[in-house]
Amino acid sequence: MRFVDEYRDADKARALAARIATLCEPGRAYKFMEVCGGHTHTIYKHGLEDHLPAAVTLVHGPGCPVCVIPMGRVDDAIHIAEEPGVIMTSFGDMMRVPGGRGSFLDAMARGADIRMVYSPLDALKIARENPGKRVVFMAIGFETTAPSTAMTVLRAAAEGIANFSVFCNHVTIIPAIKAILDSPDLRLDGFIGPGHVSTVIGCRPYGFIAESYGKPLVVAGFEPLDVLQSVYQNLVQLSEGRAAVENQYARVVPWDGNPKALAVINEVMELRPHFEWRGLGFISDSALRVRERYAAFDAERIFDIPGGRVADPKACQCGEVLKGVLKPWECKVFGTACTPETPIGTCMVSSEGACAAYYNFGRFSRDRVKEATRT
Amino acid sequence: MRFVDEYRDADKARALAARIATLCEPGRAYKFMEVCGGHTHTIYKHGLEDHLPAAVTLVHGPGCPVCVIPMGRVDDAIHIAEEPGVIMTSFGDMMRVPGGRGSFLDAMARGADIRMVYSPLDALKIARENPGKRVVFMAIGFETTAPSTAMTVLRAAAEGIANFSVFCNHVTIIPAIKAILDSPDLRLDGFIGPGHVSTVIGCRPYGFIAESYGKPLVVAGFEPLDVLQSVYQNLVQLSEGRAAVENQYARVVPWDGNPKALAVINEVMELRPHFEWRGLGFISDSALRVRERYAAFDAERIFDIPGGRVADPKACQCGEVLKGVLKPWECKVFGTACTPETPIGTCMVSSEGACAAYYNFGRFSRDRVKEATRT
Amino acid sequence: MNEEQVLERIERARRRKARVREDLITLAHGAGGKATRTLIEDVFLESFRNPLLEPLADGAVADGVAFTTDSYVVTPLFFPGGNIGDLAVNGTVNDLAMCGARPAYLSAAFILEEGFPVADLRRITGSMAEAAREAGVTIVTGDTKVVQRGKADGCYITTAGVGMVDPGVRLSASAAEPGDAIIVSGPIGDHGVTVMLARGGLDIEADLVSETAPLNGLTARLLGACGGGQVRCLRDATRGGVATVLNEVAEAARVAVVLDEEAIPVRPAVRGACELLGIDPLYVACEGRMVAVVDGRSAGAALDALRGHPLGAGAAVVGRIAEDPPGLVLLRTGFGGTRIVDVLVGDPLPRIC
Amino acid sequence: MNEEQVLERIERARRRKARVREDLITLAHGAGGKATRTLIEDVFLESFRNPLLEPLADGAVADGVAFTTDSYVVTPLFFPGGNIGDLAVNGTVNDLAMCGARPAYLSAAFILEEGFPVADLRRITGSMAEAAREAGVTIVTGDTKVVQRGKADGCYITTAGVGMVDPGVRLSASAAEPGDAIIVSGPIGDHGVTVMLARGGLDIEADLVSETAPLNGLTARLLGACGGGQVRCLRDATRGGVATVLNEVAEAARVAVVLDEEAIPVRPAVRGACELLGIDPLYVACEGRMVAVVDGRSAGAALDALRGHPLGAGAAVVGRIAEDPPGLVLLRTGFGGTRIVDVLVGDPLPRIC
Amino acid sequence: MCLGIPGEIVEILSDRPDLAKVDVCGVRRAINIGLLEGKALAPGDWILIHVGFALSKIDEAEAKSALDFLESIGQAYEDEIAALRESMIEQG
Amino acid sequence: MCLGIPGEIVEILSDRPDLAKVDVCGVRRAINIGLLEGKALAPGDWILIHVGFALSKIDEAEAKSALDFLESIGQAYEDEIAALRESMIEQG
Ligand code: SF4
Ligand code: SF4
Ligand SMILES: [Mg+2]
Ligand SMILES: [Mg+2]
Ligand SMILES: [Mg+2]
Ligand SMILES: [Mg+2]
Ligand SMILES: [Mg+2]
Ligand SMILES: [Mg+2]
Ligand SMILES: [Mg+2]
Ligand SMILES: [Mg+2]
Ligand SMILES: [Mg+2]
Ligand SMILES: [Mg+2]
Repeated sequence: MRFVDEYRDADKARALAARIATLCEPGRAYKFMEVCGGHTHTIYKHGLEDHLPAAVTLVHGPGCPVCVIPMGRVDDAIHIAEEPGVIMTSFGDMMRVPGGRGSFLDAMARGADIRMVYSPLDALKIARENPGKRVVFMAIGFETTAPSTAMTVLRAAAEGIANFSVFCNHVTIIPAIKAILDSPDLRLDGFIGPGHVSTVIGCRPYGFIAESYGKPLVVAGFEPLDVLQSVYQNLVQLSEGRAAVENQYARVVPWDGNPKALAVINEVMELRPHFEWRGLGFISDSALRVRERYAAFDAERIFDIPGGRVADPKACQCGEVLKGVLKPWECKVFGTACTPETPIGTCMVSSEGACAAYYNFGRFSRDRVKEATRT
Repeated sequence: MRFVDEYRDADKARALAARIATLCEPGRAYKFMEVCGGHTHTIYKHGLEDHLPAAVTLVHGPGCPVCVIPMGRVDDAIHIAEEPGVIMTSFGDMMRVPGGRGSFLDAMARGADIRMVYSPLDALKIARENPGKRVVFMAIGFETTAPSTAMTVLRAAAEGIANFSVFCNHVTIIPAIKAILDSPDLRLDGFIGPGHVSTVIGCRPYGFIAESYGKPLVVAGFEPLDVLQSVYQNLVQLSEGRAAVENQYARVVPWDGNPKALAVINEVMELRPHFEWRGLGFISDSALRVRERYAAFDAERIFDIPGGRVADPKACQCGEVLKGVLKPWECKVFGTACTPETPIGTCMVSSEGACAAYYNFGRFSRDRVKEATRT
Repeated sequence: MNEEQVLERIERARRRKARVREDLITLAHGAGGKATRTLIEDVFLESFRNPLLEPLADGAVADGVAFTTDSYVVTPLFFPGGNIGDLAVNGTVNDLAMCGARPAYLSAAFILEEGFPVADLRRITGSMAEAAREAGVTIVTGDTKVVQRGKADGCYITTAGVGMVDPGVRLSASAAEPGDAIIVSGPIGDHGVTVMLARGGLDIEADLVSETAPLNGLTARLLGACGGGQVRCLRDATRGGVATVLNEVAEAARVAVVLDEEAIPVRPAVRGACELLGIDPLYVACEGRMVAVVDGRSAGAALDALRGHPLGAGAAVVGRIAEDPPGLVLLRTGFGGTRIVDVLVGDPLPRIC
Repeated sequence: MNEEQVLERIERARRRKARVREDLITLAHGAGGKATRTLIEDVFLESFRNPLLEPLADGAVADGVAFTTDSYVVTPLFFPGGNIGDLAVNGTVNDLAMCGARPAYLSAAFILEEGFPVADLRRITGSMAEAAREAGVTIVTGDTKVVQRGKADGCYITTAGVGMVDPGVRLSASAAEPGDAIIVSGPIGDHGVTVMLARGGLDIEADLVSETAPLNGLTARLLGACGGGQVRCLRDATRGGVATVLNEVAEAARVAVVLDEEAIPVRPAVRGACELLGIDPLYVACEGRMVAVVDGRSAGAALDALRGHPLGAGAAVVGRIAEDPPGLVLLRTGFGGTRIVDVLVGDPLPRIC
Repeated sequence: MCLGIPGEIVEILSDRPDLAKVDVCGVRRAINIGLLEGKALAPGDWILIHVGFALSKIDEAEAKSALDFLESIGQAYEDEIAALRESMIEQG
Repeated sequence: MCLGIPGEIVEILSDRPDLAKVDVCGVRRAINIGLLEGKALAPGDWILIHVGFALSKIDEAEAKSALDFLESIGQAYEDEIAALRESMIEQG
């Protein structure tokens, strides 16, 4: 696979790892946060940490769009799905995410018609094919996904498809990074920047991280060599005493992002004054809602939504994990009460969630695994 | 079972049979028509003919309400059943009756929602429980069944159940008997009169048969001794040179019928000027339709019904069988092309149909059967 | 042509190869009557034809091993006297027993509908375990599938079974001979009527319970009491009832089956429900009753053996095999008449006429 | 507690008795991952427990006879490379083959939905007959039920199978030993991806066909080539894929399974579809691929035997058994790292994140 | 025509005077008795049931006299048969 | 965040200029290219696909220079390893 296989090469990884090792100052520990859950997934799936020296730790950030949906919003979505004549559509990622009254899968078992789609356009197609039903698309994701939702709403409007609406849960990445940077209990040396969000927003919005907080940020691709290289570039900056935004992923990410994508988001959506992030609490200007002029496609206006807040289970330490304050295994319920089959927190559900990635791919004594796999 | 078992006694049957034999004038053949399909069923189910002397022949009449429904009406019913949101309800007897486009069972296989009920009240219950659906009751039957349909319409009106209607195919017995009597190719010695119709209409309406046509008619019950006794009573009348209406079934049939039942029929229904009977053609004043004042419950007014006539298959000789002109086995397709699995005519479907009764219960050399079952 | 000639022609027509004429499967194809038979012969037998399948018996026997399967789709899943779980175990145990086998191992494959209550499933598997214990069989392998809501009806179970056939035992419907006695092991129709009423649509109440039970104890007694060749054939009278089973015997052995209506045990409530609904108990499914065809000279011994077992307490000789007319089931009615008992066309539908 | 201690505690937690916590059956219970396993252990095994069922293998073996069953509910019924009929025959043939048996007899029980086209049914039974012929098995018994429209999805088939196991052959997942080689018989995931795409909802086209095939020829070769004890265990990698099968081996034998990512054969189109949908081919169902665990010293002979058969032409050694850590499947990635390959929780759902 | 079955009234439903619980051989169903308006109905009475409605009340006296007639014919027949047999014995 | 996969444009659909048929490893799907308005797209171009939309056009020159960098590190590493080995042999 072009643009994929080249970046999974073990020999190049070993060479890069050697460079990384030489860049580490003896006695110093480095902590880099990969903001994006996609990076977390890559790191665990490819066993990337095996190439990192002990001095470098990767800290998992809040960039898993599934993980940050508060339980109350899941309940709202299920409430909509259980209205008569509704077909709820959703990406597969949401199916097992628990709200206060169980997950989409549980609601299906109770009788709700919830269908998995690959694209919001598929949800629109379902609406077209089921004129007697009200089809709702559960929109989640950062700026990566928001343009697709917006394009779909525009298309629905153009075609006059009246039985389609969007339950908008899109969030924006910069306020989340800011929240991390402002959290008192975390010390980071630099960031691995979210590659696919950046195809939309570009690299400029990260400038404040280098300028105001003095931390390097390297926008990175999603193959393991991309991530490894971005660690390398972080370390190079640190060793040179610099803090800048760099674009490791220039093959995909234009420095200025995708203006058309930003324009369609802006046409269809506007910032919400406040939005609750699971584990992180309310963050101002951190999420999108459908604009008044597209009210006809806004499930929040069409349906009478309870909108209740559901307190996270007491045991849940997702907030600390999302902020990178705790490693997944440090959560008291990790792997015992909270597992992918019986998730307490959302980080255990999405394959981008730090807890799930760690549990599925990494949960085990690294030494014993290394020993066993030595060839 | 009281009022049942007493009338199935073999010893009494043999005694009555002996009397019947003595009543037959040597050299004379007797033909009695049992008008009612229920009697046909009894005759074959209990092997009643084994008790009759060779001189006595029973001829099966037109009194099977399923058999006389023309194919076009079945198609109309299926047309209604295939309208969106319709639940068609029907007695089990109708399920396999073929129209031009197959039977109810075939329509179900194509997707129609057709449900079997025991009583029209059950259809009303389905309407009550499915307010979003239009529930239609396929009403068939002679005066026996028409009061139940009428009572159900009255109940629907009283309760204001707006999603219930009746596709009315009720027929009346007297015009059919008249048609038989007027048919040139049939010679009968007397009639076994329909017991359950008579609970409603009483015995007086048959008076013209004795008076104008000079034939005895004995209203008979449905147990085999009832039928045998009515043969006996016919023979007694003939031997005495009388022709009268007699009531063998006085335990159930009041001489004047059931005035309340007649009143509810009259409240809800009126005679149709013409109605097509399968095999017999159009007969005036021979069927009932819903009165204008209950139009809201009349499927014929609610739905746009094609109302086409479907010519009976060329091979079909149901008309001759219904009139008693042909014995079932004399129909050219009986038992080969026309069988209960692949009925060409309706007489092969209903268990009251003469062809079906003969095929299922009687189809075989009587001598060989008698030989085999001799104890 | 006279009547006799016509009737001969009809009998010839009836022996012609069955052919499914419908384009679509209808409920009649599953009702156990002629349409089912036609589907099986024209589609399944035509595709799979081989000597072991050909008899279309309760199961196949080869090298001393009997093998059978059945799917259970009963509605409702729970009914007086049992549930789909008992049925699924007893039904397959019985099919093995009817092959003359000692049932040994069962498989159980579940198709569950999304949304099915786990508590109901536990009740069902509990009943299956209990039924297996009672029958002395072990459920050794299984499968589970879950289908979307609206693609099943709660729970379907398919069991298959393996049993061992003793060397002396060779049962076959085609072995029936004139002079043989026909025995049913108890009152008929309880199961079918119970389930029909349990559906609720008819609003009829009756103190009836399904007789679902494993019959291998009974068949073992019977085979023990009569010598090997004395028992010609055993059949459990499930879908299609006693009438269907006996038609299969008449057809397979080309003999006549002659029944005595008054000898056929039917509970009053079964009779009452059947009269009310216009159906004939002879066609109503049983799930714990069998029909045995035994050498007429062994009828007494067979009856004693059956009656000595709780499940055979109501056993009765209900008829006999005659030579002529071959392929037909005849009934001497309580009224002193005679009639044919044919295979049913569709479901035994409640009728009004 | 430090990380090592936490991880030890988790491993202990994982070995606790499975318990179904849901009140209602969800699609996850049928997806072949942890929820399925939990349902089977907590409900079915708990109710039916006996030594033959306990290994929860492809089938049960007793007295030299193997016995297995599976229900087939695939959507769509027809897909590139096969249909539900081939699957139903091949799947049960393969489960028998995986027991080391020579498949002999099959049963076939059909649940048909009212309205199902008879022509489709004929196509399916035709394919079954053809598949049975290819596998050298006979369909000796069967059953047909028809359910109302909306209570099934066209056609469900449950097959059961009986096969004979040669005296020397004793296969068991628990027999895997450190030093054993793990072989897959060809490229993985074709069937699962083909069917997923054939559903049409994803609008993805690919030149893929299901590999559905009977593997008994292949297993016979393998067992012939290696001595009796050299083949430890065989598994067909159906629902849950290769990953699930290997987790069962690791768990049953309390050994580690160590895979080499680069050695695992995956067709480009399967990989492409999986990358696009965010799923892992290791969890995708195959219907004509098996995993063999063989003595490491026989790996070469085993590979030669498999490659000499058309269905094993793409066979490859993909890993080995190690002693520690017991119960885990590990993968050495192409990137030079390592990770766990765990049992999947639910369906391999297409994901965007 | 049309299937009718005799059943015994077990109970007139107090809240629905148009309904009676009727027993047929131990099987019970609520039957609409609205068509028998004006007839005095009580438990123990028998009615003829058709599609869930009572069509008529069974007249026990009529039933008895009809049965008496059948009995008498039966008796006469048996007497004749006995006489015949005797005469044959006498002849024999 | 969010899964993105590179695919090669096979065809721009003539009747739907906002759709392109895209190939990923032999697997094809119609992808909405409406977000790449203004970019010249043609068969052979590579795009990044996310939930059925093309989010960006892949810049082959950038890809090459990044790979060159990785190659150079790899080469340097191999040289070092070789040098190390030689030095060990010399020592040995
Ligand atoms: S283990 Fe569960 S509760 Fe704890 S942080 Fe992870 S997802 Fe949240
Ligand atoms: S055999 Fe068929 S076509 Fe002929 S009269 Fe009877 S029902 Fe009609
Ligand atoms: Mg059977
Ligand atoms: Mg069977
Ligand atoms: Mg059911
Ligand atoms: Mg059976
Ligand atoms: Mg299985
Ligand atoms: Mg298997
Ligand atoms: Mg199996
Ligand atoms: Mg399906
Ligand atoms: Mg299998
Ligand atoms: Mg069966």
